[in-house]
Amino acid sequence: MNSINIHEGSFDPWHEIISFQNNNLNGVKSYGATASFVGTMRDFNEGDDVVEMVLEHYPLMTQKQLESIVELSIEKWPVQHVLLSHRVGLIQPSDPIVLVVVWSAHRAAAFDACRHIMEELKHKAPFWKKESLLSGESRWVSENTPDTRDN
Amino acid sequence: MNSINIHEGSFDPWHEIISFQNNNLNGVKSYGATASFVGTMRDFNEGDDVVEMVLEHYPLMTQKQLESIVELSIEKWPVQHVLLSHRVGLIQPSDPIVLVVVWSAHRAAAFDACRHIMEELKHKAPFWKKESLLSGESRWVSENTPDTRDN
Amino acid sequence: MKAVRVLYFASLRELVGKSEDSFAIEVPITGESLWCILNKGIDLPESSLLAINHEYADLQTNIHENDEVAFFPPVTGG
Amino acid sequence: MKAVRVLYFASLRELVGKSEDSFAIEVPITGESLWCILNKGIDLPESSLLAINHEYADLQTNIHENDEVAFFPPVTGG
Repeated sequence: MNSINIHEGSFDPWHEIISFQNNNLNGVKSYGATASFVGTMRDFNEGDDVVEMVLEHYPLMTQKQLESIVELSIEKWPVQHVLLSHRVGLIQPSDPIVLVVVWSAHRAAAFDACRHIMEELKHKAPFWKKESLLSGESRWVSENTPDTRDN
Repeated sequence: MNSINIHEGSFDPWHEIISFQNNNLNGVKSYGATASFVGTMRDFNEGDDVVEMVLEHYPLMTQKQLESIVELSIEKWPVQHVLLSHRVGLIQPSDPIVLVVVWSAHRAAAFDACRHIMEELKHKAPFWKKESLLSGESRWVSENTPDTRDN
Repeated sequence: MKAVRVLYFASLRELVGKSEDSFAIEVPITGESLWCILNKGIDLPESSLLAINHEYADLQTNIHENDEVAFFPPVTGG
Repeated sequence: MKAVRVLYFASLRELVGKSEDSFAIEVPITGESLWCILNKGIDLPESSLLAINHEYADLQTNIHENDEVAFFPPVTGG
């Protein structure tokens, strides 16, 4: 059971996990590992104070890319469930931007798949951030950091 | 701000994260990444059906080891906060056993430290599991799986 | 002349001053040629990406009738 | 003769049939010798671990007055 969501307004990642588990994993006793990642907006980036941000995306392609990323990760690791949510629109510091959760029998698959999905999303899903700085300027974030995995 | 907790009864990892954030990270805008891991009791292990489990530990040493694991991970990675909780006592399938959460500015440190803490805990913290099988037998889990990280 | 829909996102949308072109053109045509015809005098920035029907494509890939084409800068989500 | 406290956990606790020994002994003494004296006729299982004052220690490490010593099997938490 996978769930991919785009949120136009603010969302609470922890309540989203609780809802997902209540709706889909109630009484399920087969998963031993849940790895999650939440990306949150900071009030600084590349040395500058950031006051807000607009997250633009390409809806049909976003959906297709995210589905493909999740599908491929399920082929690669013995994953039982994936929950993936991403915020778009006007975002304030401390707002959650992205949530990736993976349920699996064992911890290695959960950790690996969660990080893999996050890196793939960062480098393939068509989202773009435009930051408004404290200085009054605004700028497009030019590039995501390289893949952070060792391999 | 770090928090290390031993729970004698059941605990909800997601509500524990929500409480930690409400109490300690309200209005904090410096973290961009939260990586978490939840270990949950399965109803099977090594090919057998498991009906319940007792988790024994060595309280003073547990506390000392967990503190040391968290301290060393903070020295190794630029981590802002760590929340670590572990269940002891009588445990049923689908009960959460362990929670590790790491807050950091960037995702690499959050992912790396979360997984590192989890592996260190698995191999150093003095906890022992005794499983009761559907067959009526009971047995001590003999050993944790090897470190699952690549390096 | 066949119908092709072209979308622009983020900094490329701002660069060309429009979010969409929708019109008829001789196909097949490469992504690179399509940009040149639609945005005369504006160089496609070097790191730009192309998607055809929501899949990444090379700038030399041919575009066909009814394709949805998108030009955009490196992605920065997550 | 000095006071030493010895704890046993999990399968080792079941093996020796007690969770604790607390008594006076000649120190220093290694963990290995301590086990032999306290549990005559019961071999310490090969993968067993020793902690002295809540830190892992080698079986050859010397134990001193007022130390808290613990014998236990490989840990299986998390």
